[in-house]
Parts: sequence; C-alpha cells; structure tokens
Amino acid sequence: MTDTAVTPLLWAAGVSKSFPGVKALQNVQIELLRGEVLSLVGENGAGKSTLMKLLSGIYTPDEGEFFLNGEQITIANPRHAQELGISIIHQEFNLMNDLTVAQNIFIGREPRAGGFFLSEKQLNAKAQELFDRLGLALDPAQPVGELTVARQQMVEIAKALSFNAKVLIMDEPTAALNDAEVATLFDLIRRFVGPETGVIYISHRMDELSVISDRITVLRDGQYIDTVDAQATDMKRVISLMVGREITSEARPSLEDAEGDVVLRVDGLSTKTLLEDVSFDLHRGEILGFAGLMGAGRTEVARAIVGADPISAGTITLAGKEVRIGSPAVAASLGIGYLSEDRKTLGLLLERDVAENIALSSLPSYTAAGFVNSGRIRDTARDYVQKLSIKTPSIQQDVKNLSGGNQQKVVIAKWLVKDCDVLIFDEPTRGIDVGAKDEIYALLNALAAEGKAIIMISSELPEVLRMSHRIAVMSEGRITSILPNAEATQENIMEYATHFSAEGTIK
Amino acid sequence: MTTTETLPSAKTGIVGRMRGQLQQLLAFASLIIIVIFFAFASPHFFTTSNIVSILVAATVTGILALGTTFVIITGGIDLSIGTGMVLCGVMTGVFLTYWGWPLWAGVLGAILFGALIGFINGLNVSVLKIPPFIATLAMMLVASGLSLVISGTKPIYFKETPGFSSIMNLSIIPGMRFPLGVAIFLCMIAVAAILLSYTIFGRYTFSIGSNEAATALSGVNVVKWKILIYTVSGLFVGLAGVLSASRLSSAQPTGGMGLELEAIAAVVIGGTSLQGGKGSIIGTVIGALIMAVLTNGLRIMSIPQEWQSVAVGAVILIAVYLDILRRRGK
Amino acid sequence: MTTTETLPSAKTGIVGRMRGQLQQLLAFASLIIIVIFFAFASPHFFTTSNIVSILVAATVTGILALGTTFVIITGGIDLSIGTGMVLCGVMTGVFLTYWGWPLWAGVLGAILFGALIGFINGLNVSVLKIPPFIATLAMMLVASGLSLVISGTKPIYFKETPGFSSIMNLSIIPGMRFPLGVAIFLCMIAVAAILLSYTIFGRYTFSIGSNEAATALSGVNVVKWKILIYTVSGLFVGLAGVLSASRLSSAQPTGGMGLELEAIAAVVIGGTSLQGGKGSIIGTVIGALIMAVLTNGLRIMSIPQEWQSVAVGAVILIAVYLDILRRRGK
Amino acid sequence: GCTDSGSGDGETAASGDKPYVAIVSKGFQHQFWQAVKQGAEQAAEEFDVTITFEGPDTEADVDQQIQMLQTALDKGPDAIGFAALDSQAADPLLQQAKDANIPVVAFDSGVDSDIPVTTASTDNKAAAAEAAKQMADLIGHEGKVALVVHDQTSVTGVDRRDGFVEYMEKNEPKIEIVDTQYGGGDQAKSADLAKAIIAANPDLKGIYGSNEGSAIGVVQAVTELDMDGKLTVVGFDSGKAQIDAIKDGLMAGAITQNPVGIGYETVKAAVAAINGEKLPKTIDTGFFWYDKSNIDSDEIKAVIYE
Ligand SMILES: Nc1ncnc2c1ncn2[C@@H]1O[C@H](COP(=O)(O)OP(=O)(O)OP(=O)(O)O)[C@@H](O)[C@H]1O
Ligand SMILES: Nc1ncnc2c1ncn2[C@@H]1O[C@H](COP(=O)(O)OP(=O)(O)OP(=O)(O)O)[C@@H](O)[C@H]1O
Ligand SMILES: O[C@@H]1[C@H](O)[C@H](O)CO[C@H]1O
Ligand SMILES: [Mg+2]
Ligand SMILES: [Mg+2]
Repeated sequence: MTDTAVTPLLWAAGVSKSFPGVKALQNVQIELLRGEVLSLVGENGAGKSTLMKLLSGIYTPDEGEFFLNGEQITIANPRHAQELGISIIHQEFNLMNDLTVAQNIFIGREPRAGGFFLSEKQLNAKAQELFDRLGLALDPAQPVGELTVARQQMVEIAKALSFNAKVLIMDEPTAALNDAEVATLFDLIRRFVGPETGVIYISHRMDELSVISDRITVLRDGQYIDTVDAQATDMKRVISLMVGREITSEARPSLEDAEGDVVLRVDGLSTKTLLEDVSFDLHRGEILGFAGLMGAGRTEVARAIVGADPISAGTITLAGKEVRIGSPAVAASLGIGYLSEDRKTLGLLLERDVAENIALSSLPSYTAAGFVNSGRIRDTARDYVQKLSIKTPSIQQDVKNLSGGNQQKVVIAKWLVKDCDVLIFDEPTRGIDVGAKDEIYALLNALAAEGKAIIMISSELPEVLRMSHRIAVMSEGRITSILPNAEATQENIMEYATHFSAEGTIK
Repeated sequence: MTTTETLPSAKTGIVGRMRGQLQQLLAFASLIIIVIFFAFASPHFFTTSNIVSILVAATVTGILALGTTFVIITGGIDLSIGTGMVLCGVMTGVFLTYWGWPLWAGVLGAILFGALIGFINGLNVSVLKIPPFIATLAMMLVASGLSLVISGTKPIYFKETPGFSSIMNLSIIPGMRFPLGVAIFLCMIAVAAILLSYTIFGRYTFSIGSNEAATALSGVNVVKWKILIYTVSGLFVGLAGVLSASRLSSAQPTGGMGLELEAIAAVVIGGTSLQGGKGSIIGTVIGALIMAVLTNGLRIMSIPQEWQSVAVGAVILIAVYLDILRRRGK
Repeated sequence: MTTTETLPSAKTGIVGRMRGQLQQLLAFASLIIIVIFFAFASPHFFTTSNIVSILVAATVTGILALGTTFVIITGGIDLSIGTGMVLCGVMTGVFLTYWGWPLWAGVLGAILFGALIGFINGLNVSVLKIPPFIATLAMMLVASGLSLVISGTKPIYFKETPGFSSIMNLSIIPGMRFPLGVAIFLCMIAVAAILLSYTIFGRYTFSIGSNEAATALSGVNVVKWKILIYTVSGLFVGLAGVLSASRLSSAQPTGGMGLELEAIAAVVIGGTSLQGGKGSIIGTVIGALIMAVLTNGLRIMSIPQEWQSVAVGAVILIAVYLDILRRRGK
Repeated sequence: GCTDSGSGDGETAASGDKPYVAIVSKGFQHQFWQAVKQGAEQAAEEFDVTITFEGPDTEADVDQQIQMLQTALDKGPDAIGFAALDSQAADPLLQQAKDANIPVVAFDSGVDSDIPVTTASTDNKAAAAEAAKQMADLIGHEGKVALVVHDQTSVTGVDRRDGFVEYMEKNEPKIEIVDTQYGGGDQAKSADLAKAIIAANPDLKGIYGSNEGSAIGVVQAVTELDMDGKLTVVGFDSGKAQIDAIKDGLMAGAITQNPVGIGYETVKAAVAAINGEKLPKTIDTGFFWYDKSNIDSDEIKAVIYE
C-alpha cells in the first residue's frame, strides 16, 4: 500500500447515500489514478454530483470508505476537503454575485495588508497572476453578478485551480461553454494533470470524453456499472452502459428547409448594450438555430424579443402584424415563450415543487373563476415527468432536490405545456444526458412538425447542425450569416462566428 | 399534530401535500403548550368568557396579519398596516358621521379606502420599484399624519349610525357573548386560506416570492399581480380599521404605530419566511393566537408588566426555536 | 437576485467600481436639494447653531444605523437596537450611579453590555438559526422589559458622575457649541467605513449577504463571523446608549421603540439592500442626515405637527424614487 | 452661547412683529393636549402674540422632546412654554434659554428647576387621591380594586398611580389593590388588559383609569363583558366618550383638570414675562371631580371638553 506507483490517488468503495425517498448512491466505488483524467458519466440523476459532494465534504455518506494516497480519510467539511487537496467546481455555481471576481476566488484566503486589514491591490494582482498563468481573460475587479454564465464558469474554474489541489473535481464545467472555451479548459486540465495529481471530470457531452479522459467510470441509477479505457472503447458502448440500451440516432439527419409562412419577423433590432441591426425571419414549422461565441449576443436577442430587455431600435412583426413587446408577460400573451439559459436564477422556483414549476407559464388555462384545478395540473405534471423521464420521487418534490439535468427538463416541460406559437430555447439541453437529449430533440421536431416556430440557441455545434433548418451565426451583436442546414459546416459556422467587425464588414 | 415526525418519508401525493400543512401545525404544538400552562397557572384562564376575550383581542391584529401574509410571501413587507388601519377607521368616521352615508356604504367605503392605500403601496413597489420597506414606511408616516389632519386630531363618534358598533360587538350566539367581529375574523381566515391555497392569486403570490425574475420570464405579469396583492392586503387593513373603530364606537386618529410589527411577528412566528416563497394562513392564525394568548395569560396571572414583555420575548424565541428543531429533526 | 429589471451589462473594472460609489452620491443629491429648500424656506435653518442641532439630533440614530448597516448587509435585520440602546443607557446608570464605578469603567461596561446583547442576537441567528426578524424582535421585547425592571421604572440620574454629561455635551470648539458627541459620531463613521471597506470583517459581511451558502462552502466560518457582526453592531448600540443617556443627563428606561425603524430607514434610504450583499457606510450617513434634516427643517418652518409626518413620508418616497430613476437612467 | 438670537429680528416662523411664544408640551395627539392647545390659542388671540404648539408622539419620548425644545430655541422665540417629561434631561437647554434671556413658563406637571418664571399646573397626586376617595365611597370602603394606568414612567402616570394607591393604603384598610397594569393610554389595549384583570378577579369591585384612553378602555371592557353596573369605574380627564359613559352610568365619575385653563394661563404668563411683569411662583389650575350629579353645572362645563 505504500508503493506510490500503484496506490491510487483517490479511492472510495462501498459508498451509499440516500435522501428522503431517493437512494442516490448504492455501494458505489471510484478509483482515481495519479496523472489521469477520470471521466464520470451517467444519466441525469444517476448520482454523479452526489458522489462528488461526498468527496468534497458537502454531504456525509451513509456508508463507504474513502482513501487518499492510500490513507483512509473522513472528509468533515468543504474546508477540510480543500486542506486535503480536493478541490471542486460545482455543477451549480457557488459565487457571491456582489463580490468581484478576485474577491470570489480568494474568499477565505485574502491577502492582508496587516492583521485585520485587506489589500485589494495585492488581491487583484494575485488574481491577475492566476489568470495570466491560466490564460483566462477575466477582470479581477469586475463584480461577478455582471458576468454571463460562461464567464462565471470561468471564475469557478479559476477558483478551483487557485488551490494547491491534488484532486480536481469538475462537475459539468463545459455545460455553459462553447467549443473555443472548451478547448481552453482542456488545455488547463492537461497542464494541471501531473504525476501527483488527477482530475475527475463529469460531462454529458460524449464527444469530449475521448478527447480529455484516460478512463471512464459509468454510473446508472445510483449504482456502479463499469470503468473502461477511454481510447480503447467506442462511445456507443459507453452510452449503452449508461442508459442500459442501444441508442441509434443519426448525427445529422437531412433537413428540408421549412417553407411555411413567416411567423416572426425581426427587423433592425438593436439594443443600447450590444445588438446592432439584427434581422431575420422565422417560419412556421421551422427550427432556426443560433450559433456564436460566448457573448456574441444570442441570449440578448432572445431577451430583447420577449421584452425582458429594452430595445433601442427595430421592429418585431408577428404573423404579419407589428407588435410592441414590453415585457415577457406580453410576449407570452402573444404566444412567444422564452426558456432562459440560466435555469437556477431565471428559470425555476427552486423552493416549489415539480408540478408547480411545470404549470407556472400556463396557469390561467388551469384556472376557472380564479380557482386553480390542481388535479389537472398534477395529471399534466405526471404526464411530462414520464414523457421527459424526469427522475423525481414524486411531482411534489421541491425542484431544488432534483439533479441538475432533471431541473433542466422541468424548465423544458414548463414551456412544452404552454402552447406557444413561437418558442425560444436558450441552451435547452444544458446538462442533459445523451439519452434524454434524444427525447428532447424528438419533442422539438414534433413541435416543429405541428407548425410551431422554434429558435434554438446552442453552444454545441453538433446539436445546432443536427436540429436546425437554418442557422443564424452571430458575432459581436450582429448576425453575420444565416446558413441553410445543407450549406452549414462546423468550419464555416466558426468562421462567421469569428467575423469580428474590426476585421471586416459583415456581408 | 405530533404525528408529523413519525410520518413515513415516502411521498404519495396526499402525504406530500399534508406534510407542508403539518409543518405549520408544529407551531400549533407551542400554542397548545402555552395554553395548557396558563390553564394550570390560573383557574380564570380557560373559561369561555376569557377565551372569547382572547379572540376579541386577536381580531384586529389577526386580520392585519392575514392580509400581510400575502405581501410577506411575495418577499415584501408592509409597515403601513398599523397606521393605515387607523386612517381607515378615521375614514369610516368621515363617511358615516361627517358625510352621513348609510352604514353599508360607509363600511364599504372604508374597506375600499384600505384597498386604495394598498394599491398605492403596490404601485410604488411594483411600478416605481421602490423597496417595499421604504415604500410602506413612507406610507406609514403619511397615513399617521393624514389621520390627524382629516380628523382634526379629535376622535370621531358614530352618533348618526348607532348600529355601527354592532359590527364588532353584536352578540351572535344567544346566551353567550360571542361577538360578530370574531365571527368576521373567522370568516376572513377562511377567505384568506382559500385565496392562498386554491386560487391563481395564491399561486402567483408564492411564485413571485420564490423567484420573481423566473416568474416574470414565465410570462406572468408580475407588476400587475404585485399591485393586486398589496391591494388585497389593503382590503384587510380597511376591514381591520372598520372593526377597530366599531369596537371603540369611535374613530381614534392616533396610535397604530407598532401594530405592524405585532402583525408581522404573528406572520413570521407562523412559519412564513420574510425571504418570501413560503408561508401559510393557518400559520399566521397560530402566530396571532400565540401572541394574544401570551399577553392575556400573563395579565391574568398578574405578572408585573415590565416582566411581561420579557416573558413574551423569551417565549417567542423558544417557540420558534422548538419549531425549527423539530423541522430539522424530520 | 430576483429583480426583473434589465440585467446589468458588462462594465469595465473601474467604471463598475465607481458605479457603486456613485449610487450613494445620488442620495446625496436629494440631501442637498432638501437642505437648499429649507435654507430658502427659513432664515433659522442654515445657521451654525441649527446645523449643529441637526448633527446632535442625528448622532444617536446615526450611530445605531452605522452598526446595523453591517447586519443588514448580511441580509439580516436588527429590531432590538432601539430598546437595546435604552437598556444600555440604563446599565450606564446602574454602573455609574448604583455601583459607583469610575466614569471610564461605566462607559466601557455599557458599551460591552451592548456587545453582549449583539452577541446573544448573533448566537440566536447564527447557531440556533432563528430568523433575524424573530430573534431580534424577541430581544427588543426582552430589552424593553429589562430596562424597566432594572431601573425600577424610574429614570436614573448621574449625580455621582457629573462629568458623564460631558461625553455628549462638552463643547470642543471654543466659541462654538460643537459637542463632543457629534465628534464621536464622526469618528464612528470613519471607523465603520474602514471596517466595512478595508477589513476582512467587512469582506465577509458582504460575502455572507451575497451568498451565505457559497461563503460557507468556500471555507469561511460563517457561524462565527455572523456572531461577530451582530456583536459589533451591539457595540454601536452600547455607545448610542451611553451618548443618549449622557445627552439627557439621565438614563430613561422607556422609549426606544420605533427608533429601530428610523435607523433601518436611514440605512435603506442610503441604498443598502435589505436583501443583503449591497450597502455602504456613506449611504447610511446620508440616509440618517436626510431624516434628521427633514425633521428639523419642518419644525423650524413651524409646519403643523400632523403635516410633518405626511411630509417626511412623501419626501422619503420621492428621494428614493429619484435615486432609483437615476440609477436606471445610467 | 452662540444661539442665533432671533428675538429681535422679527423674522420668526410666525410673521409680523408680534411676540412669539414657542410651546413644547408633552404630547399633542391626545384630546387633553388639544384642549391645552386650544386654551393657548385663545390667549394668543387675546394678547396678540403668535404661538407654536408641539409635543412628542408619546410621553416616553424624552429625546424627541429635547430635540423639539432645541429647535424651539434655535427659532429665537420671545418666550417658551414648556411641560417637561424629565426636568433634569432638559436642564442644559433651560440653562441655554436663561443665558439667552428667553423666559420659560412651565405648565402641566411642572419643571423641577429654578429657571421657569412660573408654573401653571395640576397637582396630579392630589387629584388621584380625590379619585381614590370617591372610589372608596362608591364601593363602600371595602373590596378589591385595580388600576389601569396610562404610563409607567411619566410623571403624570406615576403621580396618578401613587396618589391613588397611597390614599388607599393610608385611609382604606379594607380596600385591597389587586393589580396595576399599563395600557399606554390606548383604548383597545386598555380594554384588553382590563378584561384580563376582571377575569382574574371575579370579585373585583372597581377599576380606576388614569387618563382618557385608559378610562374609556375600562368602560369598554365592562361593556364587552356585560358587567354594566357590576363594577365601579372611576376615570380621569374628560372627552365625549367619557362624558357619555358618565351620563349612561357606565362610569361613576372622573377627575378633570382644566386643560384649557392651563394653556390659557401659560400664554398669559409668557406675555407677562415678556413685558417684564412679576409673576407668582405657581398658578394652580386646579382639578375637579365630576359625575352624573354635577356634569351639567356651569363650573364643570367650563373645564370638561368633548
Ligand atoms: N438534497 C437532495 N434531496 C433529495 N434528493 C436529492 C438531493 N440531491 C440529489 N437528490 C437526488 O439524488 C439523485 C442523484 O442526484 P445527482 O445530483 O447526484 O445526479 P447527477 O448524476 O449529478 O445528475 P445530473 O446529470 O442531472 O446532474 C437524483 O434523483 C436527485 O433527485
Ligand atoms: N446575465 C447577464 N448578466 C450580465 N451581462 C450579460 C448577461 N447576459 C448577457 N450579458 C451581456 O450581454 C452580452 C451578450 O451576451 P449574451 O449572453 O447575449 O451572449 P450569448 O451569445 O448568448 O453568449 P453566451 O454563450 O455567453 O450566453 C455580453 O457581452 C454580456 O456581457
Ligand atoms: O392629563 C394629561 C393626559 O391625560 C395625558 O394622557 C397624560 O398627561 C397628562 O398630563
Ligand atoms: Mg449533477
Ligand atoms: Mg447565451
């Protein structure tokens, strides 16, 4: 056991953990070797995050033994985990929005100007040093609340790497990132991994796994299934281990252009902050993909359309009639729904139950004379829990107790229940497992086939390519191109996405 | 109510539903303990007459607390309910005595005046986006001043409408002094409970308190609903003003300051969170009763008054702490 | 966290930083407008003597507001500061008059007694997890009762320590009535500002208010720091108690009720959010001055008293609304 | 001092060249204080002076009163009328007034200091003793009585409690005082606590309410418990509700002060002081027992107010 060459860096066995009504983990094992990236995969609710929270001292296990460098350990609390050299990037952010980037990263470890006093200068310098080392473009003095989801993810990553960690756990770090940022992250991971360190990496993006991982451990329904070599194993097999069945979906079905009437016409849309002259048509039965780099303005287009942000110029025409949309409530009454990319702060009522969340957008249609028909709401909720295979002990479970992916499914269900003519989905599959993604894609296709018009914003190019009839590519607040599916490739999308105005004019 | 802890954790639909209700009933246990204590401590406590006295004492604050429960569940607060109530009492006097309106019109007018106060609070909070604490603090000051201005710093008596004092005081059970006002209080409890649990109004109250931004992005007209919620709370304020004026057969233009804290305390003792998103009417009723029973019981025991507030403070602390302990234990 | 308003767009570091500072300066504009108005309205307003009077009037509430700013930034609230201050005043009387302690020891003792009150609040909130509103409401009641019990419901005079009244009243600028108490207030402003902006204590105050769970996950001992924050707020309460007793040359065992709302109002008018995470000392000072100037100015103008509270309410509303408008406009 | 000496500049808050008298009382919301104000205004009219009248929101608010006094001084009045909540607390400011040669007239319960030129006040202890004497007569000099007092700490509250209690202790060995509770002068609160006292003492003979709100609250409790006639209620002050209660037999009688007279005498004395006239050390404005028998007499009609 003392031979460091053979002793795993981190080893846990016989781990079980239950929540009221849920056996999240049963007799699970995990082994992280020195110098490796171990990926942990499994469907939504399989228990991945729970296992990681045990390793980082947030939960205490019901059963199980943990070893670090061959020594048995009991992880008392998050601070203790950090002291042991276990650092974690959580699936849900744990940032203080009112504090700056640097203040967040070094919270609890502030450089002092003497005793009680802080040195903001030193703090920012230290953060800048860290960013330089990691190659991240972050401003140490910016309040975190002002950052986009993707940038907040960067802060989480920087924070985790700022510890002198031996074991780095990343719970879906790329869910909010696009390809370019993913590449940066992988670069960071490769630099981090050394003879004394290791990474546990959780992701639902199967294509990433063979790129970054050495081995892959699969969980299913809270149980350990297998660990396989990443290079020697076909991803199809990993997926079938995860979901317990074969998934045969075409990567890129051939799509005809949708030729229905124009449902939504956006013309010359601009905002004070970013958007400039954004124009496009959306047809009945069409799925219009939106691609672009982080901060390109896709979210802002969506928010401007539904009236969540004020517009400074431009018109929106709905079914041939120009409309003024002052708030999301107006948008909803006109039949336009918006699913936000930030489920936790803008999508969910975390403290309320699944049924209530699913019904939120369409409550009036469950109401007669002011009284809510909760029986019908429950029926609908059960229906969608089944349709989207939302893993929850009951529809009365508070949403905060669901796994991240299942929370995302609840948000999707909310908008599927509301019968909108135009649906704007912003990163709809963020954190959703491969199996469930297929189900969601099928649902979107069915909606489009019914004649709904859909805008799908996604940072996953394969997803955009697979789902969209046409693809709008954005860069710096403008649409640089709208490509029919047949003409679109990952390469030309990336080219348009980096079509910065400084370098040339938009076509 | 003590069966809660032994409930199985399996959540069939009904059990899951009941769990939420039962949590409030834990505060009920504190209430029962307090009642039992006083019943043993004084033979005069647990008599029909004294229990009615407690209910009478709880009526006005209780009605204020009911209305403000909605506001607090949205994550807001309403500091204007105390002096707002006083102003509504004064308006009752203006309508009935100064302007000679018929009884029903004066009462309705005062209740609607309460709604107007709530409506203005709602506008300030919802449209102008003034923090509820400030908006309603300002209203608290304005209302307390206006009561004095409108009444000319004098109580207004209801000489022209002798029936007015019956609204609170009429005995409705023959052979027993059970006043109409208490019956109205009980009705309002039912109304508030139904509003909160079974209507779209109640649903949105919870949604807004739980996550206002997400509710708005879900297409709910949050601005409109928040105004409505404050307005409904104002209706309760108006009714409380009518009842308190009726009880005293006069509209007293002073006072009311401090009543808002008492009402808010009842709400919070009843398990409603000032963070919003959580709460119940039954909890508020229990909270209001705990306060009323404590005050009455300590007085019946002739505890020196300076010790009474110490005792009330300590008991509130213990009751809430026990409640927290039990919830955690589950 | 739950605003529906436009999300802030990215700001460069410096602009972002300055924005926070500017927000308070906007409340400052309201203050200036109010001062100019009164200066034109009454020849007695803008005199050295009256300005000193305003500062004197602002001192006690201001010091309470300073301390409670920390608590509010954590997302908490402290309703016990008003009666807690009264209790500290009484304790000053007990130490100096009843027990005959030397001046310095009595004053120190009273300030530490304030810290003790804060410490107990902190324990209740932090360890027992009682909601701050309830924990400090209970303390408010307990303190108000204890003041009466300890003093025997009578004011305590400082016959044995004539120097005591100098703490608040001593003129420190020759030829001008500029009292020591105001100088102490100014010092406390500096102390509080430094504590909040430049120390680890201030950093954790913000961090806890911004996201308590995340702060705890980051390894900060949130329980300990919250106790400390309430304790520090208690120190300010103790000092306010000493100054108020010194000003009145007597420890008055009553009152204090309502002062907490005034202090909290000053904090909130100054832009500190009751949701926690945001706030500043300079804002609180401006808030306290707005309140003091308004009260004084209206009195100087001999506005009928019943109209004064209407005017204060309206001006608070307008000042805060203008502040919000300008922030939005930027 | 560097007080802005306003007495000469004629630009006081009140206009014209009339002398200005600033009155700082112990309250302003109660009927009692409104009656004082009325008397003061009457005198102001008569003697052609301008006055302002203000007082703190509650009689517990010493600090607020001190601030009002400070502001009054800053306005540079020709004289000040003052009813102290706590004389010692006001001492530095009274000193300041003296230094600025502004005469101070004390009123209501007096100011414990040499500075005031005169004091127009009621002897509250004696008045309360009178209430006790009447109560004893009414209940036949034996049995249990209780007090509902408006305030535990103010001079009026304490004096009206102690005057009553001391009289009973000294003169009525068979009368037992079972409870004293404080309702802040709030009617509803006083009613609720009177009901608790009655519930706890089924054999109670009488209750004394120490001011208008307290007394009316006690009457309210008696009505709510259907005990009309079974309990002797003795009150203090007047006001419409109290007058009606006495006429209806719900209240046996009450002590009234002469608030209008207090206000009138205060301003009158202030004018005299401004003119440099000599004044007596005290002006006793008196108190009166009134009940069904004398309520319509001219003497009583002059001192009660609706
Ligand atoms: N605090 C909790 N209370 C109750 N149930 C919980 C809690 N946390 C997790 N669960 C449940 O435990 C199960 C495992 O959740 P976990 O978050 O570990 O899943 P996951 O594998 O990370 O899923 P995802 O890919 O969606 O993030 C889920 O069924 C979830 O609902
Ligand atoms: N929640 C937010 N908070 C602060 N600023 C935001 C937020 N959302 C967008 N922005 C700002 O608006 C600009 C456009 O970002 P937007 O989110 O629309 O881009 P996007 O193409 O959707 O990219 P992303 O992948 O980051 O979501 C960014 O520069 C960003 O600073
Ligand atoms: O008589 C008056 C009033 O009754 C007041 O309530 C208390 O002070 C007294 O002087
Ligand atoms: Mg997870
Ligand atoms: Mg986006």
